[in-house]
Amino acid sequence: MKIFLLLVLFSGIGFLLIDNLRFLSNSGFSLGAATHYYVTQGFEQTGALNLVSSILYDFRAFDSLGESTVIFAAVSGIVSLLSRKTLPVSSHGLSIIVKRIFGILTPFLFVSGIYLILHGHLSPGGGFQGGVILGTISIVFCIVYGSSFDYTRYSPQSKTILEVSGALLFLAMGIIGIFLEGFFLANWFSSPERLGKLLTPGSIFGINLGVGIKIGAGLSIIFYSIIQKRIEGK
Amino acid sequence: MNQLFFLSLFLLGFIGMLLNRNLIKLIIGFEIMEASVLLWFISFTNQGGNPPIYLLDKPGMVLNDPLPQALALTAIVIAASNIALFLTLVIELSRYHKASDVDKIKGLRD
Amino acid sequence: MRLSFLLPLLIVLPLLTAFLIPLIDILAIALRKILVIISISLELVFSLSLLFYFSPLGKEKLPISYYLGGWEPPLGISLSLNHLGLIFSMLVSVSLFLITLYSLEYIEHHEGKYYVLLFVVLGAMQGVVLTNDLFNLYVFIELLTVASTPLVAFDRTSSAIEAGIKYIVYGLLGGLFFFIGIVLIYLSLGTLSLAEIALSFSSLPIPFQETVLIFFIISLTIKLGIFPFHFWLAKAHSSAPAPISALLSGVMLKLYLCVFLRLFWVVLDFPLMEASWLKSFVLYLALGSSLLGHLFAFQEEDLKRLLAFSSVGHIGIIVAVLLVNTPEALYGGMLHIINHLIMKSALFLDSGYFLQFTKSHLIKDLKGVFHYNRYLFASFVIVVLAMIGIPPLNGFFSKWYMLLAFVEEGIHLGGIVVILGSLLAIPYYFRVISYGISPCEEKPVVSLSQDPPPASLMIFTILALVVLTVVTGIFYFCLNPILDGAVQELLPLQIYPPFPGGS
Amino acid sequence: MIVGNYFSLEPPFIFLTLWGIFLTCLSFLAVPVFAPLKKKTFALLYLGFAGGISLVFLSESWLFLVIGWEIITLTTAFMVSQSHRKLGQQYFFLQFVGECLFLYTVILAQTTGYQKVGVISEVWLQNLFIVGVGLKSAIFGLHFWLPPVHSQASPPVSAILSGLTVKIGFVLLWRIIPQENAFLLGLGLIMAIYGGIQALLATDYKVLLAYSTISQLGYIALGIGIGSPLARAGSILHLVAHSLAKSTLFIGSGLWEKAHHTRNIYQFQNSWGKNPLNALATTIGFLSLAGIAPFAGYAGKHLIKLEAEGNLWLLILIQLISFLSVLYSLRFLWWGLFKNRSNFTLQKEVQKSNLSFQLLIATFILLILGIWPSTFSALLGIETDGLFLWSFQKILSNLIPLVTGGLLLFWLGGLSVRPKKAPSLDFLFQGTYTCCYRISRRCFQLLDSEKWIKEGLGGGILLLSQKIYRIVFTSFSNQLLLIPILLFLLLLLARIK
Repeated sequence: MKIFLLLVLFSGIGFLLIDNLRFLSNSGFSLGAATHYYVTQGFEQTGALNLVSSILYDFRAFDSLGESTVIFAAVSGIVSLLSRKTLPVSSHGLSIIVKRIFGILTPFLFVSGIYLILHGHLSPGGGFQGGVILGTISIVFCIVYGSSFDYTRYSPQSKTILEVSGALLFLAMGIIGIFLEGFFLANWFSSPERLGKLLTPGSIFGINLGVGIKIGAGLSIIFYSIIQKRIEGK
Repeated sequence: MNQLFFLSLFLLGFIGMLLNRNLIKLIIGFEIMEASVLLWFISFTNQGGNPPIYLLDKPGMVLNDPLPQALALTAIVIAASNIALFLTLVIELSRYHKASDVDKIKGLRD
Repeated sequence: MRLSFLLPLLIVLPLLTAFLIPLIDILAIALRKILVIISISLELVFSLSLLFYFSPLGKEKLPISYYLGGWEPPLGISLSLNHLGLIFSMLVSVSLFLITLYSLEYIEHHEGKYYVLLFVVLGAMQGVVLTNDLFNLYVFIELLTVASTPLVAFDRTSSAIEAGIKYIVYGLLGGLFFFIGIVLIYLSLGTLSLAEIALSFSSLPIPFQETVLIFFIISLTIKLGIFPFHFWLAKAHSSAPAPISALLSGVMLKLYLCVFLRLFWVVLDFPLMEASWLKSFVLYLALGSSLLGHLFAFQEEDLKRLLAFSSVGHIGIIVAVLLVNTPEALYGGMLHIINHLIMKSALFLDSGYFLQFTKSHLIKDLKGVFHYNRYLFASFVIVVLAMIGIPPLNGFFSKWYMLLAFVEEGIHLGGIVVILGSLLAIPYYFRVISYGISPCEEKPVVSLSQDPPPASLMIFTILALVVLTVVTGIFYFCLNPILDGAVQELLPLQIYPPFPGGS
Repeated sequence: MIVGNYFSLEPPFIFLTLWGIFLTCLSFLAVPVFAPLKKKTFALLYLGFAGGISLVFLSESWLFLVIGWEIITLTTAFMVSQSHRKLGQQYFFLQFVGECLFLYTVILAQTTGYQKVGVISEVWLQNLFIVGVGLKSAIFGLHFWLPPVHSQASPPVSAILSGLTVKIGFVLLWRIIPQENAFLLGLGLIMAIYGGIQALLATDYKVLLAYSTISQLGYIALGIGIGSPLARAGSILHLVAHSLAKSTLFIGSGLWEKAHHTRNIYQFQNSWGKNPLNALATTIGFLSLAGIAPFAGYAGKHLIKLEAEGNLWLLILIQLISFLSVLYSLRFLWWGLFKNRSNFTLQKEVQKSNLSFQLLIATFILLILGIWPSTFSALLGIETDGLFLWSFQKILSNLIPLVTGGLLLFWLGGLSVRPKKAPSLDFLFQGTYTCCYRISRRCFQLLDSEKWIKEGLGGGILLLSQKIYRIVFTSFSNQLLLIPILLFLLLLLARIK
């Protein structure tokens, strides 16, 4: 009954939408004024070769501020929802082979994460992607070495401090922009003449770093909040 | 033709969201919807150029529009944190209700 | 132009506070309260100084804008402030100031995370009001959803968690539809700046325009809780802690009304909406939603759900009256936005004070609960009278202008709904009052603590809101200069007053 | 956008305002006797009431009129609820319904183009106004709340309710209806006859007074409905006279209730002995109501009668109405004041009541109003030269109903009727409610019947809203289903041009 109703509805919606949006496929897509500017002059203006990064952290850096605040809020919300008198799940991890192999692999994971963050403005990648890889390291620790491994070594407080300092770094980059360039989140210290080097893009570099730290710590906090097992009566 | 594919993906996700009464499957349906929109957005603005990364040794390349990619990235992160929050709520809900059938949880009705 | 640096500050200051609170929690918990108070006061001061400089009495003229990162609008994101934004920015600052003060005594567990989320919400609200970029608007709306969901489920009872799930499902869907609208606009126009969209939107083919309108309409009706999507509203608003209920019902719904006004009047093509059936459909949908909201409130037995359903009623009537789209209608609608914000916040905070003495929120369990504090009870009665629309309290004037707008345009159904709404409101509020003051032999049976806790800040907050109710009632015409400015900005056939350098 | 706050400072309105404030003070003086503990509350409420009265009478903008009237409603509702909380709530609800009707009418008038309170020439709008003020001013058909409220409220409150509050609507009608209005005329006739008969059959003193209020209001409506200048003058003059007389009578009624410990007029014993001043005031008040010559009510009635002389049927009806009022006045005077005069002794303790001063003033002014009505009509801005001169014919026309009424009563044995249960709003609500319930039960057998009676008036709406609630709030997945449905509807709607 419901299926039939849905089928009728959705065939109707689909038909009407296709009909209404035919204009789009007929005319095709053309670059707007802003994107034309990004594509032709973006790298010279910002000093970042990766145009996506330059948009995310310079032209539309305010979006990224909002976005990292979204993650920050989600982390706070999840922690406030799940925090209880908790003990970590008593899992002892996988076999010794896996443990050794990941012992070898983890530094490489870490390096690749850091690389993605630091080279975010030069090559594919950026703060978010690198941060996610950093976050996975802590998840891998949990799976491979047992849940108490990471939990006992790195307290939630230190992760919180990392997360907050990432966010504050982002804001600091923006605020320094006010003093140096006159605008909040302005790209200060960019030097387009040395295009392609690591430190060229000024604040984009710092923001990338901040976001990376923040995302890594945040994801790790989320993960550990969710896997905590509730012990009744404590 | 392309549009038809993404539209049917979108509607499929929607149907999945509405027909499934399991909370987890419901959010999977939503994810499919979101993904279809993002895919459409990215693929539509792909004009057959290169990824929007400027290579110093090859000036004058045709680059794709970088803006949709940035927007999609942002939207993905937002959706991800939303879903993390949703799953947290489902975990909390499981303290009170063992079943995750939305129609059997009376509190979701009113 | 000197003051335009305040615009990003209004958004960044709360975010900075939110980032600092976890740090302070680790270093020195005692400092947290001080930080919260300083920050929220600073926000209020900034907002007031904006009002002081840009009100018609002040020296400088609106609109002003601020380019983030120094990129002009098509390239980067700009913030801008016009009369509409000034009103809503003021409302957000003032009400959040009061709500934060109230929370200082109300919230008892997880305070750190609570203030983090509250300040994120504050920043997001200011962002929604001030931003001049469509995608940025989407980010802030999502930020609102993400930050307010844990607040809704803050009590972690069964019903609070369910409310959170319902809230976030609807929030996600609303956000998705909003995003689809943005994608459609970007694909066709290649820009995200509101001013640029406003200039070129009407050049698109009409079916396409209508599709975009429809996606935004669906998204905003979900966010506003208009009839077929009102399901999340009562649940969420009633399960949250009292200050959060006030925040959601009083402020956040108004914020989506601000988005509604800016999008449909200024950015998208309102004449097109008027020409097709869309406008009248949404208008009558909102009217029906209003009537249903009052009917649901009438049969409700839980005090907070009653208040939430009454919000459904009021939001419906505001949307309907705004869609009438005459100067009187816009004026009346905006006046009612302000008034309803004050009244509903006051009612939720008031009920929050009284409900902390009881275990259950059912009206029939509230016997004699008003005896705890007679002055607050009197304030409750005053606000209820304002809600019903008794002069010279503020509810009457917005009722008057809304009636005038409806009748002038010949939409008698609207007038009847306004009247019926206030008529139905009498019995359902009076039921609460008569239970509340009915003398009880022993102290309330369900009482948790025999002595009311010292709650001077809570009482101060409520009384401040009640004073505002009376003052905005008697001196409602003092708001006229700003409201008139806002109405002028929204009037049809007037392309968005261009942001300086905006296009 | 700003409503101009205009006030009209013409003689009739200034006089009416002053008169209203005077009456308010007069009834406030009675408060210490009847509610000595709540003096401060009442002082505040009376102050608000006086403010409302002046706002209503003086304002020329609709907004201020509505505000003033609503302040009056609010203050009177609080006054009523000082003694009967439930009654106060019901009174407030009814008045608010009336307010909504009136508000809608006002808005209609404003959108039709009448920006100021003043003469309205469209007849349909006039009729709408008659309905609009109907509930607040107890026009026939919407008068049902008046007897219970006025008879159960405490005396000083009844005095201003009956003396001033219900009159506001008539002053408004007097302002906006310039010529004849058949609707109002008919309503006035019915009101006057109905009120007179009910007053004649009443046994409870305050109920009698309340019904006589309806009857006299009918008289005023009649005068406005006839519409010629003299009739309008007569009706406003009668309004002034009646407000004073009724206030006096209601305050006196409280004293009688204290003295006799009952409101049943058959059980009044030795009234002159217990409180001669009050007896005098009551006598004069009733004679004023009856429109007997040297007392206050005479002038207005006389003018209205003069105007009706062209139309035989109307004249007969009006004479009948005046005869009715003479009859019920005499009936009460007979039973209440004159029947048991045998043991005329002064009893000190009741005589000491503080009200002698204000009763004296009221009586005095009633007499002045009766003897020199032209001074008051001059204050009201009405030209009445030579109309109030005495002539043999006039004295005769006054004496005939008096004498025939007295004879008729004597013949009927004082018209003793079985005492009825005092009307109460509860009873009325329940009555309408049961009636509606019976009809609806025949129509819809399937509706849950037991709850209806239990829940009182709101039950119908309550049940309806519960049904709707249950229909709308189905399962969560169905709630989500509404999203694509609306999407589809909107997409389809956009197609239909």
